[in-house]
Amino acid sequence: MSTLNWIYLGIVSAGIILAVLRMIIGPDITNRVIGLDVLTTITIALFVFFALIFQRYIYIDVSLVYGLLAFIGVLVIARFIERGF
Amino acid sequence: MIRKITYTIFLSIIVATLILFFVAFPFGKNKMGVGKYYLNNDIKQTGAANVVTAVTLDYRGLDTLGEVTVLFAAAAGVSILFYLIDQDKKKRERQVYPNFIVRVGSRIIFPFILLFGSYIFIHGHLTPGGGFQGGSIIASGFLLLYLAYPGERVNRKKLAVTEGLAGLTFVVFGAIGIFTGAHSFLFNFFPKGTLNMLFSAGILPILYIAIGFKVGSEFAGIIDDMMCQTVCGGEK
Amino acid sequence: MNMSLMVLLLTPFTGGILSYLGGKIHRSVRYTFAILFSSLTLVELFFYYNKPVNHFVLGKMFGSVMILQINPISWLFAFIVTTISLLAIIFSVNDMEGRGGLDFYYFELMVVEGAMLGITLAGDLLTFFLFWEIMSWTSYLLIIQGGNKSIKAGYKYIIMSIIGANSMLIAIAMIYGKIHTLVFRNVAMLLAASPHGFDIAIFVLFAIGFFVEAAVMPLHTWVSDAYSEAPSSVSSVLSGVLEKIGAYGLFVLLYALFGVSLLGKLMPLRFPSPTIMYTIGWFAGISIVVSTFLAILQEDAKKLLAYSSISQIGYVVLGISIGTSLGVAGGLFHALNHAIFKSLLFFTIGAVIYRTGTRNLSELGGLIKKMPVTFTGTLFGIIALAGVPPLNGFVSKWMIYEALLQKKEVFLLILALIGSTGSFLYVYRLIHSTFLGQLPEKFKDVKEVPFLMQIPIWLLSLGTIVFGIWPGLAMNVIARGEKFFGITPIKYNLYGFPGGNGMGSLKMINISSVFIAGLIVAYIIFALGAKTHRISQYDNYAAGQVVTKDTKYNYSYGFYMFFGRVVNPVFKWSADKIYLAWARSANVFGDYMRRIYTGNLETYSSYIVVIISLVGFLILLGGKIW
Amino acid sequence: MEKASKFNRYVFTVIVLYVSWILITATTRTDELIVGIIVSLLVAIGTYDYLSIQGLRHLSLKRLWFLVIYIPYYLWQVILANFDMAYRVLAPSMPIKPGFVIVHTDLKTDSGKLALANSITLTPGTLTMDVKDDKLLVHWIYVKDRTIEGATHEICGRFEGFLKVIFG
Amino acid sequence: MRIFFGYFLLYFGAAFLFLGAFGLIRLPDLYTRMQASTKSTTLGAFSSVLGVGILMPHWFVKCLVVAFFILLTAPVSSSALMRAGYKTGVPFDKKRTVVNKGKEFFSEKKEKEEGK
Amino acid sequence: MIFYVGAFILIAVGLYAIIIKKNLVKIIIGLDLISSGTNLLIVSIGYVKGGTAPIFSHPGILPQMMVDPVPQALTLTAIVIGASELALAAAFVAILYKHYGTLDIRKVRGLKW
Amino acid sequence: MVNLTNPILLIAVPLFFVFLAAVIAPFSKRATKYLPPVAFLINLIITLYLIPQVAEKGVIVATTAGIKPPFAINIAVDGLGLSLAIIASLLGLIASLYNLKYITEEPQDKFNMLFLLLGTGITWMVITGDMFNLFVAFEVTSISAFGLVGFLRDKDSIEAGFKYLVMGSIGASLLLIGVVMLYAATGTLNMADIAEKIARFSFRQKLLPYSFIFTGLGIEGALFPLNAWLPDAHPAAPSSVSSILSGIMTTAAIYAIIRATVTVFNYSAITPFILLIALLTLVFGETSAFFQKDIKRMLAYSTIGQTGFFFFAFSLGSVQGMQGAFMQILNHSLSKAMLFLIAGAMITQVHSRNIDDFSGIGKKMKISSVFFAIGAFSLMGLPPFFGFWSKLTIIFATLAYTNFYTITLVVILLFMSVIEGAYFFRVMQSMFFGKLKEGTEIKEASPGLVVPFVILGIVILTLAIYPTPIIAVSKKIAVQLIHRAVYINAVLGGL
Ligand code: NA
Ligand code: NA
Repeated sequence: MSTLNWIYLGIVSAGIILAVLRMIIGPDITNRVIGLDVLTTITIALFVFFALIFQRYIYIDVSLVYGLLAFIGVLVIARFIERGF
Repeated sequence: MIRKITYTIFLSIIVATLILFFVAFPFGKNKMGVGKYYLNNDIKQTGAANVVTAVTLDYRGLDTLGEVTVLFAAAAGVSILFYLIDQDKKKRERQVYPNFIVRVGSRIIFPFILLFGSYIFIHGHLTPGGGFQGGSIIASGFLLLYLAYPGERVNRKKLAVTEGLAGLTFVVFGAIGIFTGAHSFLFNFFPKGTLNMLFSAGILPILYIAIGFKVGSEFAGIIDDMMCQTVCGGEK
Repeated sequence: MNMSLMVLLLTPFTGGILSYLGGKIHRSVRYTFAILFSSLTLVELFFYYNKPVNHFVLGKMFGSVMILQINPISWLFAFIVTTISLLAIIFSVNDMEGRGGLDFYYFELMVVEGAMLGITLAGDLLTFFLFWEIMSWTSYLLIIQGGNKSIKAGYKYIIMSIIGANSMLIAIAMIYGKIHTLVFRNVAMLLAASPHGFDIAIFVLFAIGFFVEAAVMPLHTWVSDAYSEAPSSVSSVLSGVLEKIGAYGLFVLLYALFGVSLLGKLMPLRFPSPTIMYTIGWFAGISIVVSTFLAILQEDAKKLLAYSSISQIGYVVLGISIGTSLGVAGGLFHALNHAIFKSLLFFTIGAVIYRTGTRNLSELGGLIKKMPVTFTGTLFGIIALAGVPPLNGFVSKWMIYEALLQKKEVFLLILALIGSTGSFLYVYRLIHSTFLGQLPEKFKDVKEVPFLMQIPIWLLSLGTIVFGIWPGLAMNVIARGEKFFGITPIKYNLYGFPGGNGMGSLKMINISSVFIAGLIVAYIIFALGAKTHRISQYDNYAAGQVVTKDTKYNYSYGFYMFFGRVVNPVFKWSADKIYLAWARSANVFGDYMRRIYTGNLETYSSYIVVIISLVGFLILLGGKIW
Repeated sequence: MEKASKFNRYVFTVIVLYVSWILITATTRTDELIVGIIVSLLVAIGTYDYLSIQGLRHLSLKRLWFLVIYIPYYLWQVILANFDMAYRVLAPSMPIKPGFVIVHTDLKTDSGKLALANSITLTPGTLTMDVKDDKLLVHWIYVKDRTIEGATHEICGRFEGFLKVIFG
Repeated sequence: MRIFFGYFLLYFGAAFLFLGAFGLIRLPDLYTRMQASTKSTTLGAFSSVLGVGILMPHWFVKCLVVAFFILLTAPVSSSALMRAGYKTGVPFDKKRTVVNKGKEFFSEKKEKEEGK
Repeated sequence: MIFYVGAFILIAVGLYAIIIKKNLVKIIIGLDLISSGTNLLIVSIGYVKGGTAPIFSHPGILPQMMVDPVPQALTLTAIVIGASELALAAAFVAILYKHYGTLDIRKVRGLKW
Repeated sequence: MVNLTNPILLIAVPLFFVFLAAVIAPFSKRATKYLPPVAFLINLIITLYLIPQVAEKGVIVATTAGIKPPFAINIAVDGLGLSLAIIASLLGLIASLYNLKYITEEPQDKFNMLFLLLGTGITWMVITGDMFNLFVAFEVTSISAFGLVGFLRDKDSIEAGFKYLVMGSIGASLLLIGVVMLYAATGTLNMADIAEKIARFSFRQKLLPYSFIFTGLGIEGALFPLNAWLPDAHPAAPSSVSSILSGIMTTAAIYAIIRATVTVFNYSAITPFILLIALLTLVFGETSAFFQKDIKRMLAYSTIGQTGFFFFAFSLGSVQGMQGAFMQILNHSLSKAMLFLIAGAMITQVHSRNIDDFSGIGKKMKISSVFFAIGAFSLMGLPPFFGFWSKLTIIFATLAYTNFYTITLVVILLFMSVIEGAYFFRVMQSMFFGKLKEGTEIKEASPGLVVPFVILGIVILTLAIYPTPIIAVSKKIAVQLIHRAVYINAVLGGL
């Protein structure tokens, strides 16, 4: 059981690393932001997964809140990219 | 360049010092002092399933009052700073054509965001949420609306009244405690109810709802000010 | 009755407040209150004449009692303070007429009087210092009444005063740190028992404060500007009283604090002869000579008097520092005398300025006919100042010379004599340029000053005579004062000193008689000569040119030019310039210092980082943090 | 499509919100249900104007039925799309031929167009960038047809039928 | 069985989460990267969350809410981002891109906007 | 421990940004980094190995299993305060930009000494 | 029994009025300006009510949430805290009365709310008994101050406000880090509880958290070299705000440092170091003030100098030093607040902040100028004003042991007081005796501005006439402060 969880975590972490890599290398802000976008989606899934392994139902709410705020955040950033600051 | 190196060295010294300090209190090691008391007495004293909420609103309720006050002050400060621009109605008329998908999507998501925000602060004493999170979510809903409908503004008067009333609720409910037997501010004088039920934890849900409204309206106000700087044509 | 000492102290303050408020009603109310209350102060003071020492405990501060007391010496100085203040107030009524802010001026004048009275009545250092500070800033406010230039002068004065007061404060705090009380008696006990370095430090610190106020060189630089720029009545208060307060402070320091009752016998034992007392004496001597020279060179009548004050106060300090009974008595007596004749001179010159509007000696002249009373007053003043018998200045100077002779201080004596000779030069200049010689056309219609302004002139002239002919009047107080401080007073009688004990005798009544007889003879000769034909000043013939009325043949400008050519290079290197240079370099330094406030956010935040990392570095040096 | 009456839309909003409340709280405890109706009623006051134009018409049985069928179909398309994507990403040759094309839609309502756009985004090889009137700008990772008609057929054909019913 | 299916969904999701991120690195330009990331990560998160819901039946409803939330929001943010990138002129892979009707699309719009 | 170090580095980078960076936006990002780092530090302080969130959401959970609730409450407060500061800072930067037409702090030097 | 004088009302009442202002602002912006005076007046009355209680018990402790400390945040008011609360309420009252006439710019409603919050935050800082709560109160204060500094929205205000904000935020974060360190070390946030638990730590162990807290508070407390923002920020605000900022806000931060040093850390070993900082603060503040042409900037630098002065007295660590520090705090608060209010009133007439333009206005604005002189004299420590006694106390405390070191200190102190005299006398001279600029029409400011500072002036004059009781009280306060066990027992006594 726990091995399975670790493997899952490993795969997802690899994804996180790649996303962060894109955030770092850019080359422009839009590219960085899609890295961020991917990161947030992965994080939502991860939160739910943590709810599973820690057996805490309430973490799902956390993921929902996080997802919502991240979503709006990306929209705001997109707007700022498009129209300038 | 020398500056950069110098300050890197300085900052490294600070980091090193901090690390050396916290070596004495390693990560994961239990450092609880009063925290233990809260965990042990929370159910009896506050009836809130979420101990963080009990700490936030009850044991350290005065912090929370301060915190909403800080937010209030920041909102007032922001609206002071943007005051002149606010008056500049001509510029505000310039609209941006928003992305269709964003516009329609935001419109549809908005009611759910409000609902969800309310859910979060209503369940603040049961789940990790609370007034701040709920309030911020509601405010983010307003932000979304700005993205969808630049140029439209929320009703600032209603927001102001909301934040004022919410603040008054907090202060008045807190002050009632002074006049009860406990002579204590923020004394939880309501029945504690059953653990994990919606109607439990005495005045804490009420406070959290007040905070939710307050934080929501304050953030919405800040967003309104900022967006009218940028969206409504504050640019040069 | 103990309470009355407080009443005495409060009288001038009350008068100040009342005259301030009264002035809002009518100016006559203001004058009435001012004159009434300062007279009242004088009257009250006379209740303490020859009265035993009085203690009145004001209260406790920092665990030390604050005391009011009066002894003969304080009485003497209080007498100087109240008299001169009263006269200045009377003189001001006309002199200051027409200026703005008179209510405030009178308030100030009386507050200064009260503060100085407070200083003389103080029985402990705290009270002393309290009133000292009040006196400093209120007299500053008086000085700057004189208009634009006086502001600069006042600024110099207040800065030096603050420095002086602060230096005293250090001494007071050092004393307090040792014994937690500041009553003179206890302080004297402490100083008697304390190690050598400590008392010298205390002494020097106090002396700086007193030197500033007494205008002893090299801390005199505020005087010439302040006196000349301030209103005349203020100048007379400053010169007549303020400097004496400095001298009083010095006296208190030497004889009350240091408790040197042994001073009367020989040279002070606490300080081996060539040290402190001797040094002060030399300061005073140099002060006498240098400021005499400076006075000679002045074109400005009030500046001339100002420098003269520095020189005369040098005699006072010199006398006090000699340390013998005769010297101390001479110094104290000279303080009284100087107050009288210098105030007199400031009043008369003030009267001249009042009528002519200028104090530039080269513009004045020939006023003798126009202002006879003023002229007479000036004549008395300069005779007294020059130390010519039979007026008061002669007596005290004689005492000081005698004391110096006794101590065989030949060099100091020479300095004192040079000062005396020099003073002939400048007083002659003063009276000649003002009253004798050619009357400028523009002053044709000048009249004598109003009666109210003549009163102080009359009274002070009388004073120069009275204390000249009957020195015993003053010696009565001084001798009791000396006794009070443990000095055996010299023998004296109403008309002078019987002499003996290695001291020459002085009988002022004889000298005066001779003088008066001489004067009568001279008058008769003069009266006979007056029968000759008096010609107009313009009725003459100069090198084939007809002199018209607008020709100025009385060249009083550059009167002592020849002398100036000799002396000037020496005085180029003046103390004032050194202070200015210090101030300038401090200015530059401070200007650099404040540049740490660069206005750059990154610099500001870097300060934070640097500070914390320095702390961190120190901690890291120590190894383990926890 | 004319607007439904205010009350109509309000009731629709309340219903939708209440259902969502029950889903979010995931419980049928009485206290939650009571609070839920209150919250829905309150939130709907401020939001009914945003949520829908057609109001209760959305809740016709036919529309709901099509919705129920559409969802699994859509999910299946999503899965297909992802395998397609996986192939393109992982294949060493990287078989892509991207381009920006315009497609045309017959849908009239905003919500319908949004649903179409979202569906296009999550399905094979396409991503909607913007919608303007009856045209959609789509980024296509493997352009098969550059014309509007051809692209429309390729991209929208799968969904429009369903969406026309569901969103009117 | 339920556990197997749950873990299957979890791993299925994880695989696509990774794939999305991998596409993000491998693909040549912003637009193709977004194709990959949007689709793959959305499905990945969706199935991952559903997997948890199946493993914990009590939580299923809540997980469903999260899953549909992802499904609803992901395309919106992607299209906003892509439009932003396009409008600010983020370069696309010129070699591979075969057609670009964006200019046409947006210029039309601009006329319309000004006409208003 | 890594969390601690991360927190300290965030703080240090924030300070570095404020000192070195010339762009006003970067400076306020620096501010945010400092407060984020501080928040991370606070949360890390409260973590107890093997502990769970301090919520009595179902009967099996006992106080002994929980992490310290205090730092979490503190963080909540600190986050909101940090956000307030950030909002105000952003507003200041916007107005500065309006006055000076630039985001370069080297141009914003009207006041000194 | 209902206890109407619960000290927590000092926070609750003004907050009530702040939120009330928010409610009524949409209907009438002007009406909000009457709320701050009312709130400050109520606070003043409450503080006066508390005086006998504090005098009797030493420390009054008020719990929150009905839980005894250290388990819930508590308010602990001792003599020092109460005095500062009184000053804060008094200055708040006077400055808000001044605002009635003074503030004409919009948005007034926000201004009034922030102004009230500023006063509240300061009061909060001085009565809280909890370290983290101190941080929160600190933030309430500084965030309100940031907004108020930028209130005029001109170039200078915005620049100054931004600098202030960045510095203040860094300071707050440092304070917070320090508090967190304390929590990590002791597991509690209550000041008294920390004080008890920290006793087992060595000098070195306490050093790092202390230096963070000290630096964080020192930024707001205007200590060298962290005070560089101050001369920009204090003058940039409207004068009534400057008077609060300079009059009591920096003092509140210094209070917090004092509380931390004495009560919480019991850190007398640190005093030589902070003495140095205090001295540098004094020197740099006074020196820089000397060079200012802008009157408000000069007053702001003088605040730095004065802060250095009383912080210096505090760092002496002796009872008499603390007594002197307290006396000078009182003196400085009243005088500086009044000076700023007067400067504001003068600026409304002169329309300039340049000292040269103030030349000769003493003849036209008699009341203002005379009270300016009173404030300046008191600040400089000229008798018979109260500043004289505090200066004397501080000098006496410094020279309690005469040696080279203390004499050097005193010489520096006094040299700085000469500089202070130099610049104040320069200003006053120009005011009273300078030439009035031609063509300027200057008259006395309106009574709405004059009356408030005259009230303050009357307080100063009363202190001048009758200083003895305050001196006695300040000694009591100093003694109480040094005997930290009193505080700790009062807070934890119920255990
Ligand atoms: Na909460
Ligand atoms: Na909180």
